[in-house]
Amino acid sequence: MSEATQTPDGHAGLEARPGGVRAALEAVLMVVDQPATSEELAAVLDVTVAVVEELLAGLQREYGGYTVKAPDVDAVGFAVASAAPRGFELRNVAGGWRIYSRADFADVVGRFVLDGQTSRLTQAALETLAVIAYRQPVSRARVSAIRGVNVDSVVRTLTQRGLVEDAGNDPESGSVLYRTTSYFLERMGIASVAELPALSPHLPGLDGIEEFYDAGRM
Amino acid sequence: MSEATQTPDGHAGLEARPGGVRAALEAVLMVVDQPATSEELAAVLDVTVAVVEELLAGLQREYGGYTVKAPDVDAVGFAVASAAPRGFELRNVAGGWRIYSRADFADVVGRFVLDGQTSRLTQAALETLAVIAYRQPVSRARVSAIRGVNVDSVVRTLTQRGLVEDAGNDPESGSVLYRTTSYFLERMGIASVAELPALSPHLPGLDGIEEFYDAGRM
Amino acid sequence: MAQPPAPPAPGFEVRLENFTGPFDVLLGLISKHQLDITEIALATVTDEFIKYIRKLQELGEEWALDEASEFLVIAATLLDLKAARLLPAGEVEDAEDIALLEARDLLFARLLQYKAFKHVAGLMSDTLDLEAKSFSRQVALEAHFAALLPELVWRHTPEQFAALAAKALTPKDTAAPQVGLEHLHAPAVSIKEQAEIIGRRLRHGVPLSFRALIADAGATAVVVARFLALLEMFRDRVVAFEQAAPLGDLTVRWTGHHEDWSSENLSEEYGLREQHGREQEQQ
Repeated sequence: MSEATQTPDGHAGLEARPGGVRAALEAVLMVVDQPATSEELAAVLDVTVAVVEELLAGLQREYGGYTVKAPDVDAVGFAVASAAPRGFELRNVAGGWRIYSRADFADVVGRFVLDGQTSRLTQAALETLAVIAYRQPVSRARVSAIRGVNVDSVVRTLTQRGLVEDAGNDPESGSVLYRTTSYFLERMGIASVAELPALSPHLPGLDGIEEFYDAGRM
Repeated sequence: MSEATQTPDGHAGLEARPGGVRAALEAVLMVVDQPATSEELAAVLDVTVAVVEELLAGLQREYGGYTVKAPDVDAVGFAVASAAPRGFELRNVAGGWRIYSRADFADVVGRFVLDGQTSRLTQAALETLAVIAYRQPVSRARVSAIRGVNVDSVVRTLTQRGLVEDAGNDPESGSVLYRTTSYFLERMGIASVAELPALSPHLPGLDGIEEFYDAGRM
Repeated sequence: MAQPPAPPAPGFEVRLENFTGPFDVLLGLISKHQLDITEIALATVTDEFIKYIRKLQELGEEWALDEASEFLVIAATLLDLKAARLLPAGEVEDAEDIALLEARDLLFARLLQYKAFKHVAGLMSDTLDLEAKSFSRQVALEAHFAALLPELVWRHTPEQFAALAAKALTPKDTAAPQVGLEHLHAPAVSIKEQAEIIGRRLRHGVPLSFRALIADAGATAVVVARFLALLEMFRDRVVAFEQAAPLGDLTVRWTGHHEDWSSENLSEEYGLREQHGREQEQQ
């Protein structure tokens, strides 16, 4: 970046970083999972909502392949954009912004997503689902501790399959908690998780297990 | 998608769609949730690996803010790129390609993406991870011998965090061997363990010691 | 960690939690004295290493068996090497001396190896920190793509699922079996007391063989203590050794050099050890 001046309208010298506020906005948009509102984005970037919305509109046009030339847009950090549309687009869904793959390539993306997918859960996925079902709401870290392996990608698969879902954040650690869904109950043929068979017949002396895991974690 | 003409060098008329093969590649990269290899990407786009790799290299430069002008790159669908770097980057890690937010904006992005953040490793965990990375596949006993302390619980933690995994049993001793995972490569930002800095400069005249350990310890 | 906050006193004793093993402690001591690892002054480092171990014990650190044994192996090697220095300088000829040199070389080699790994671990840590600044795009699949996924085949009854859960919830990696050390407890042996015993037997002027001196020792620890006591007494020049042939009987003779010698004169280091031993006995 050219200037390293601290500007009044940007968080901690965002203007001075490569790409400026616009790039900071893109960085956030590229990795947020849940659509983010203009207000949230403005707050994190420490600029006004009006500035963010202008930037968002600019990015949306730019990704669509329009050359951005408006002078007021230039003022908040735009360069001249490429003329060809990108493979992704910025959409405002239900009041929030998120980057999606461009609809024109839905067939290609769909094939990529389906590639290697099976109609069966792996043993690892089944066991992880079982742990979540009997320990919900539970964090991934906790499930990892119980299973002894990292379960991030398996939990993602289960979420994609609609078997587990986000159940809010743990008040202490702030980590995401997971629980099973009504689709899971449907597939199991039960009305509520209370109907899951008790574990005790299969696992004598399970009572002490909680402490074991808690003690073992670092 | 406008026309559905089948072209020889692209799946189902990708060339004819807005942004061409390049945009199709970007669209796929938007749904990638673990590094995708050039081969996988080439297959889904129905182009050669060479073409995909050229496109990937072009995108990488473009996101970094370099103007792409090479004529052979133009030939496979490039426009002149914007001069300002984007807020995200395309990286080749763990043997595949994936989109990341630009490190310059870690503070801003970090406030949005709380969950993906992992706590730092302890000194003991780091040292154990280093020994496993450089000596893999390796048994816990061997790692213990090098570090001088029992590493069982540390290895368990590293396994839970997905950084190391079971690599089968040693044919002779029968003990479990450990190796690093592709998640480890991702976290290190490298394509393979061959990219780890060489150990030898830190290790003068150690050539004979391996045998000593093997004889004395296992 | 349940450690009290480190007081501002210097030295390693107060920063125990910073070290992750005996090599770590050794490296710390070496760098504290600004010594090159390839030519460390063993005596200096040995003394501090032993002090460090004592400090650990005093703080009531619970040791895992193999951790403790690693410390002991290294402490023993260092002690051996130090003991070798106490002997009169001579040519390195016999098998024990060569074994000592080998032990030293092995210790150095292991230390060098550990140092290298510690260094690359530091580099890895830097890389991990740096890389943690890049966040990968990892977003939920758009609904219309998720809908493309093949319908799940599900054949588990609730009972089968419960059995699966029970299996998954069973700890796989139970805590490493701990071997109790209690049964190994042997009464602490005081080098000073052993020196006193030796002194009493030799003062009359009749030389005795080492074999005779340890004839009533019983436990190995007592033999070792008497041997160490003899080394100390030799250093204090109250005894002299004679050995007719290699591996032959070692004859110990009172030199009478110091009439007023008593075991209280023994070097401070062993005095400390003895004190500590007494405390243990009283507990």
